[in-house]
Amino acid sequence: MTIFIWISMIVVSLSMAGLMYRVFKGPSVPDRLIALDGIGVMLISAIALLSILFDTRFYIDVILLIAIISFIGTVSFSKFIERGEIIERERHH
Amino acid sequence: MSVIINILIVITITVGVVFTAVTTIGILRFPDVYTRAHAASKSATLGVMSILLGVFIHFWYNEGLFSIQLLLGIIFLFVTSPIGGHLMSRAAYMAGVKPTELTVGDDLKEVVEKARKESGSLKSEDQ
Amino acid sequence: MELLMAILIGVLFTAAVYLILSRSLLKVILGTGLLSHGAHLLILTMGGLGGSAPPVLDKEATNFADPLPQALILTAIVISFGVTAFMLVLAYRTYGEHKTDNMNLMRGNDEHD
Amino acid sequence: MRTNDVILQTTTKVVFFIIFLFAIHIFFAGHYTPGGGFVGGLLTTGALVLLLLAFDLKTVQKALPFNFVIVIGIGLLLALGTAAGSILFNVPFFTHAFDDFTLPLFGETSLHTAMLFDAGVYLVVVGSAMTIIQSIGGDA
Amino acid sequence: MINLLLFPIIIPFLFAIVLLFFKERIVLQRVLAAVGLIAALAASLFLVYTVKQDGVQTITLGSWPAPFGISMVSDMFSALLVTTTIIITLLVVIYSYTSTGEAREHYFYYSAILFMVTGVNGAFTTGDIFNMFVFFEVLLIASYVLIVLGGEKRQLRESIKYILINVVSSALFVITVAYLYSVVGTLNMADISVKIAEIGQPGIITVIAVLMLIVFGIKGSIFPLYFWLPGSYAAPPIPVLALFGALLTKVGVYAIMRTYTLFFVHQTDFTHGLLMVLSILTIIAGCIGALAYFDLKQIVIYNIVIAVGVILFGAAQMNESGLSGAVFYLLHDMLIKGALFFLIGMIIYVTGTSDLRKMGGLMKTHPSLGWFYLIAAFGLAGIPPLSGFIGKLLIVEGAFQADHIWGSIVVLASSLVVLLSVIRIFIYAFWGEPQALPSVERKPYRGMMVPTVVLVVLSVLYGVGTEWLLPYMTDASNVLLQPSIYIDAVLKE
Amino acid sequence: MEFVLLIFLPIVAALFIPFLFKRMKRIHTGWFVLAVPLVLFLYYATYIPSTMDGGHAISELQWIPSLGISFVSYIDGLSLLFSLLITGIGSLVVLYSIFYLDKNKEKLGNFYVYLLLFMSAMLGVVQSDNVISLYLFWELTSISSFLLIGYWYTRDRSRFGALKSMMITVFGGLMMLGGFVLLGIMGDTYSIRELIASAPDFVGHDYFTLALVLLLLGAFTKSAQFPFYIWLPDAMEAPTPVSAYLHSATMVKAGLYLVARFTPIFAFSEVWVWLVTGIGLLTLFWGSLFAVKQTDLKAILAFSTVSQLGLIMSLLGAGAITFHSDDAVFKFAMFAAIFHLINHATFKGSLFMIAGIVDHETGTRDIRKLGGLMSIMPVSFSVAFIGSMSMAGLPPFNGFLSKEMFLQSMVAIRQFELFQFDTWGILFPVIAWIASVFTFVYSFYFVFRTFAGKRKEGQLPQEPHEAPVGMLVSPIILGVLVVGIFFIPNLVAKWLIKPAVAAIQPNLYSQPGDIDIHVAAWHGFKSVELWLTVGVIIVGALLFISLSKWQKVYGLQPAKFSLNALYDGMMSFSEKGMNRISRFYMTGLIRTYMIYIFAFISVAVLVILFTQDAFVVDMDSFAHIGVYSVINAVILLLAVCFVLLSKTRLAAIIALGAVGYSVALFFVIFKAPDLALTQLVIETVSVALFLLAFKHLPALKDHGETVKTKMTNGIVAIGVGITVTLVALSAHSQKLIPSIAQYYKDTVKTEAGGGNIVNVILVDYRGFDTLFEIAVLSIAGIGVLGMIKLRLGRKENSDENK
Repeated sequence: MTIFIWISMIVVSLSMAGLMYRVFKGPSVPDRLIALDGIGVMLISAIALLSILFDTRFYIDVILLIAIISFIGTVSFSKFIERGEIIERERHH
Repeated sequence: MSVIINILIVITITVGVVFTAVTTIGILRFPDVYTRAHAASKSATLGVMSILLGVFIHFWYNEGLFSIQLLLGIIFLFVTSPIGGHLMSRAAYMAGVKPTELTVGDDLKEVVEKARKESGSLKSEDQ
Repeated sequence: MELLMAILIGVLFTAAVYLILSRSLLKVILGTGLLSHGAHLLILTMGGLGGSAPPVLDKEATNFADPLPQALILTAIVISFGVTAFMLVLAYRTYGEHKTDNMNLMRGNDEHD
Repeated sequence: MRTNDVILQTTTKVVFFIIFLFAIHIFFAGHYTPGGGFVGGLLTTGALVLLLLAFDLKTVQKALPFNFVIVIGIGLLLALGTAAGSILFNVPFFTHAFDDFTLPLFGETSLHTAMLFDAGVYLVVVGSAMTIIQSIGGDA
Repeated sequence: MINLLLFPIIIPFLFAIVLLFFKERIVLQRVLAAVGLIAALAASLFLVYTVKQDGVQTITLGSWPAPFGISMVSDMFSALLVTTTIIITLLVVIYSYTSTGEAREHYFYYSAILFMVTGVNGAFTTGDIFNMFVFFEVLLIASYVLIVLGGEKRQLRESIKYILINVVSSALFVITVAYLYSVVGTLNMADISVKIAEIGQPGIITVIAVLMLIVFGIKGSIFPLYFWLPGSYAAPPIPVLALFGALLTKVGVYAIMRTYTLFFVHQTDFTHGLLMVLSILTIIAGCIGALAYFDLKQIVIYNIVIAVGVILFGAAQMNESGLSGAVFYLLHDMLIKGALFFLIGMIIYVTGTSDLRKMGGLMKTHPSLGWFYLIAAFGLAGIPPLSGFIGKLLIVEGAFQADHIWGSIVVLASSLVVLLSVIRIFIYAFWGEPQALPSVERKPYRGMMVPTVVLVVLSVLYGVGTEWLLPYMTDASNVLLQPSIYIDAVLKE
Repeated sequence: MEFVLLIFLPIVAALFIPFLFKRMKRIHTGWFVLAVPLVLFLYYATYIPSTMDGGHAISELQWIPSLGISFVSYIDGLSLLFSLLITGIGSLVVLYSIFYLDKNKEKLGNFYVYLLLFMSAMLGVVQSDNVISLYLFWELTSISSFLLIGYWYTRDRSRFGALKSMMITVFGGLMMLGGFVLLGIMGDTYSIRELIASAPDFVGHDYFTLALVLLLLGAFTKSAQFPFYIWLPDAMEAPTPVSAYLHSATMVKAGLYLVARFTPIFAFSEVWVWLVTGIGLLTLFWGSLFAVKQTDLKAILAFSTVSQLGLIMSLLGAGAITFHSDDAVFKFAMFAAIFHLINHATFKGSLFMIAGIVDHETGTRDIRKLGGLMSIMPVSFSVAFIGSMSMAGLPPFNGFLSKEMFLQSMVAIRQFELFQFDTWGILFPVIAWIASVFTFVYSFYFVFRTFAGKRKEGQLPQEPHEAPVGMLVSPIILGVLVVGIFFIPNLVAKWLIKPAVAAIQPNLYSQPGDIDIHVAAWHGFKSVELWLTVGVIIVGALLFISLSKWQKVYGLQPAKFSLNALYDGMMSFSEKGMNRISRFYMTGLIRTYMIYIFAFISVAVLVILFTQDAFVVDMDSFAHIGVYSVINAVILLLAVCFVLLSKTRLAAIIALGAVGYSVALFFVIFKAPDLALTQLVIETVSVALFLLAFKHLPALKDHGETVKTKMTNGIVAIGVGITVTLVALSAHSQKLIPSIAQYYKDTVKTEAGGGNIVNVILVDYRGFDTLFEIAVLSIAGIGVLGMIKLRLGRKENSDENK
């Protein structure tokens, strides 16, 4: 079982490394953003697997947390890219 | 019982890992931002949900912990991932990232251009 | 492990100091960010990295990581968050008033004559 | 060019509560598992930021008519008050008290004055972070 | 009242919080700030009395035994510093009524002052090295707010530098604490002292000692770490400058004195030798600066640097005279710097400039200001029987006893430079042909005069009444001289 | 009665002066003031009988007994003499000033306050037995002198002179304080009497000579000895009564007093004898030489004062020889010193007053414009003549007597054989004689150029006439004294001089009556000093007659090489030079200051690390290296590189975020879930803040940093990095004492009622930290609010941009 988790870990890590390449290479900002979002998601997987490996439940909170902040991050970045500001004072519809 | 559970765990995690790997390949190999977003938001979400499911089962059966957080996490990801993907793609479009030449149609173009004319051109990034 | 961490921390400090010495206001701010990261990692390292379980009472785990440095880091993180936020706003206000972010143009000592 | 955010806004209404609940959970769990006032507070801030992202400053201010400086004040008073309570009993400042109670719904729970203190921390974090964000966001 | 020693910290804190609720009500803010400080003053005076009667007061927060919880320790040294801090702040607040301007008062000016006092008093009182860091941060961030509040161009520019330096020094502080924790495994200052004694101060502790010196030296502005100070301190309005000049550097000095008398006492040849060399260089550097400028603020600011050098020189002697001289001089300097900044604030208010060469003949129009300035100037220069004298006398005596002849002579000679620099202000501003003055209101002037006079009179009394103060000073220096008093008080069962 | 309080009588009186000046416009304030010195003079005079018998009186007022500091008034022959001079001359000066200063034009309130302040200070100096209070009064004389010289503060010269005198005398005072402290350490007391008693015990102490030199610096600066005399001529900007009082009769004699007072302690030292005698003689010579050069009446007097002070100083030094030799020839010196001190006070006081009268009545003090006033101002001339002749050392005036004794002592010095006086001793009489010649010349120069010769019509600003009677009273009294003392020297000696001498030389005399010195005007043809005097008169007369021919020689001395130029140079260096030095390193650039700081940190720490053998790396203490950590470390490194290299601000911000997240991962790896949670959230909020503020932020530019700057920055940065790393390794390898953390693990459940140790530490064990850490956050919050909302700068921009 442990070996299986290890292997999974390695695959996830490699995936992250791949995405890292996309983050560095770009070419456009949204590309990086998408890759980063992917990394966030994979981080969740990695930590979930780590919890099994370390045999501890204290990282589970971290999982949800990363999900949340990665969502907030994604939203704010997209808004930022789209509009140049992320919080508007007053919206004109 | 535990064997079955373990097999279940292994399967879900394997599926997740595979999807994860696929995501990466997609993001690396697809030609433009929109297709990459497609890969990221769909398969990545599936992958991580699957892995989380496996971990959830693991904790439930092997550790005796019914983790609400994990469940919540799965739901959360399920809800938010598509939104994120949507927002990112739209942002890319609005920021003027060119789609690949393979793109067949662009329905949004007309609408956007019309709106742009009305509200003045979007301030471009300083970079 | 501590060796690796020590070197890493050294790199963080080097980068931070380098940025702080630069002329661009934004780089200076980035530098302070790196500086605090380096400091936090250092505290963690100084507490020893050998613990095998998080310092949370659970089951039969006994070999906890040293909780005290962690508490210190937590305090330090929050403080540096406050300071960073403050500095960020200060930086952009300064930029706004001075119309430049070149630290070289923000010379003091007007009284020096 | 303005685009509408209907999708985002709709989701946000749901997600906000998920995050908020999670924040409360993290806050309460702090004494026994990782978490606590800080993280709880910051997560709540995150939820509020999400609201700000999806809607706009004015709308959010209308929906949540807090003056966050006051929130800071209340938080600090709460924290200080909890700590200073011990002065009344002439024991050293910050001496906490706790006991186990059986409460309906929660079951076996330990009530701890440290929790109250942590609530102060929570409020201060939310207040400060929101003050900062609103100030910057409101800066033309 | 086992919590007594916390009151001077908690009361300003409480009032600072309460002020947050009254952003728009300036009058109420003013009153509350003053009330809070008066209450804190009462508490601190009572604390001094208690310490005098019962010896060092300690409390370990949360009822945890000593090295595990945070200990707060009030020996005579810190009790006196705390009291002086509150007195000066109270006067600064009163001075601010008429000199700060309502715009700043709306934006939590008094709150920030009270927070800063909280930090300063906490730093003076705490017996835990990391807690000291936290209090440093409190006072620093409050000082950031104060220095930048108003957002004038120059304020912003200098604030960046000020904050940057302090962020760096804070990071250094943290890592130094980390190093120390790694070696001795504890944070309680008394406990650290015990443990260092146990292991006999090996080389690594000496390295940490030097790091500490650097960390606190940046705040306390010693050579070669003081360079940022003159520019930054000149930026904020006068009351804030007075507060900074009187209090902030002193916290660094206090920390150096505390650590160098409590922790690093086993290799004094090296550590204290270094401290002494640096303090002499600090004096010289300060002297150069004090003479180099024709700007009122700069002259007095550089005098802060000189004073820091003198105090640390006294502390580096590690004998009774030197240490009690340092304590004496430290308190004197807080009072007199406050007074001087008040005075030059009034001069600037009256003349509308801080350039000496544009002033003259104020003696004709503002004679009382001139006299009080002259008294303060002589007090600063250590002319007996004013406040600076006894401290300097004891420091010089201590240095001679410790065979540091040239250092003492430099200290003596620095008095001349100090005198020259402040008398130059007198000669330029008060003597000479009267210059045309901008028309200013008389009322704020009177409002500023009251706290100024009080502070000058206090400083005079401090000098004249040395005999009554001496028992307190002796208590203060005894604790510094014999760390065991401090340690026993904290680690008592 | 506690007569120590009388020292403060003038100060107390001074408190009422401004009031009197304001309310009693019709009466000249001076009349009230006059009472003070007069009463004191009469009071102190009552001590004469007791001191004549060698008695003394002590009165003490405690100030800081714990440190052995108190006000002790000790009246013996020496201090009584000075007290009488201070109050006596003081009375005359106040009387004089009543007529000199116009009550309607001058700010008499201030003037008399300063004067009374000075009087107290001076009484304190001469009566204090405690060196610290002596120092106190000493500085008070400097301060009151500063205020008096700067009395007409709108005049540039006044301010210049005031500052100069204060700088030099305060410098001396500070050095003297150093000497006192050393004495206090050596003798373990601040009391002069006790010091004198224990002096033999510490003569050989390491600090003895240093204390001596420091003390002499005080004395020399105050008494305007070479090379410190330069302040005295400039001090003449003070109103003339002040010059007469401070700068001739009293304050400048404080240095002499000090030397006399400490003779019993320091006379044991060779250095003392050489310095005091040598500097005294040099000053005598120098002052007399340059007095002739002056054209301002008061400047001539100032230089003559310098010269006369030198004379007395050299006598004091010669008097110290008696501590080494029993030979009776040396006993004259001390006697002569005191005698001349009295005489000088009388004749110089009167001369100053006359100079003031001339100034007052003619409107100028320039000797080139004066002349022929004899017929218009006969009384003034008479007094001036008496004073000058006394100064020149001619009979029948008191100066003659003491001058003779001076020459006698200088001749005697040749016979002293210790301290290499046998080789250099011959110089003493020679210099003394030359100086006497010049003294003769300037005395004549002063009186005859002013009063004799032809009147120079039209050059005087005012029509000259004789001064009012009131103004003449004081100089006449002094003139009478000048003559009177010549005829009753031995009576004066018995009352005043011998008690003083006995106080200075306790080793020789147990009481004043033992002094067997008899002053006589005539010593017979065989006496050397007679012929010396004759020589002085002949050569002096020749020189005076030919004065106009050789006075030009003074022009040869380039102004650049004078001591004044040195002082001016130092003062200008203290402004401009310091400014230049300061400009050199105070660049105003934060980068420079940071480089100082960082360079100091890395150099200091690294040097100490290696010199103190603190550098230890113990590989065994390190935890094993984990795979994830290595991966994460690589990620972190990459992210850091990105922060450094990124060209756009967005990329930099993202990279910084990446650093933050990988730090969070480290927290995960190193078992710190709380930290990981917090770091993650905080990093997100931080990045959000950056994005929020993005539109306000500047773009990333390097603003033309050269490769050289970058290199410097890089080197400094690497230095800091290495320092941090090495110290970290050493600190970690020397975990000498186990951490206290175990306690938390043991008690967290049982006593704190929690499970998450970190959180419990935060809210309970170290909750205090947390309380103030949230305070930091709150302050940051309100600070940001204030910074964004409050913008006073907008208004001022327009000004600055002009």
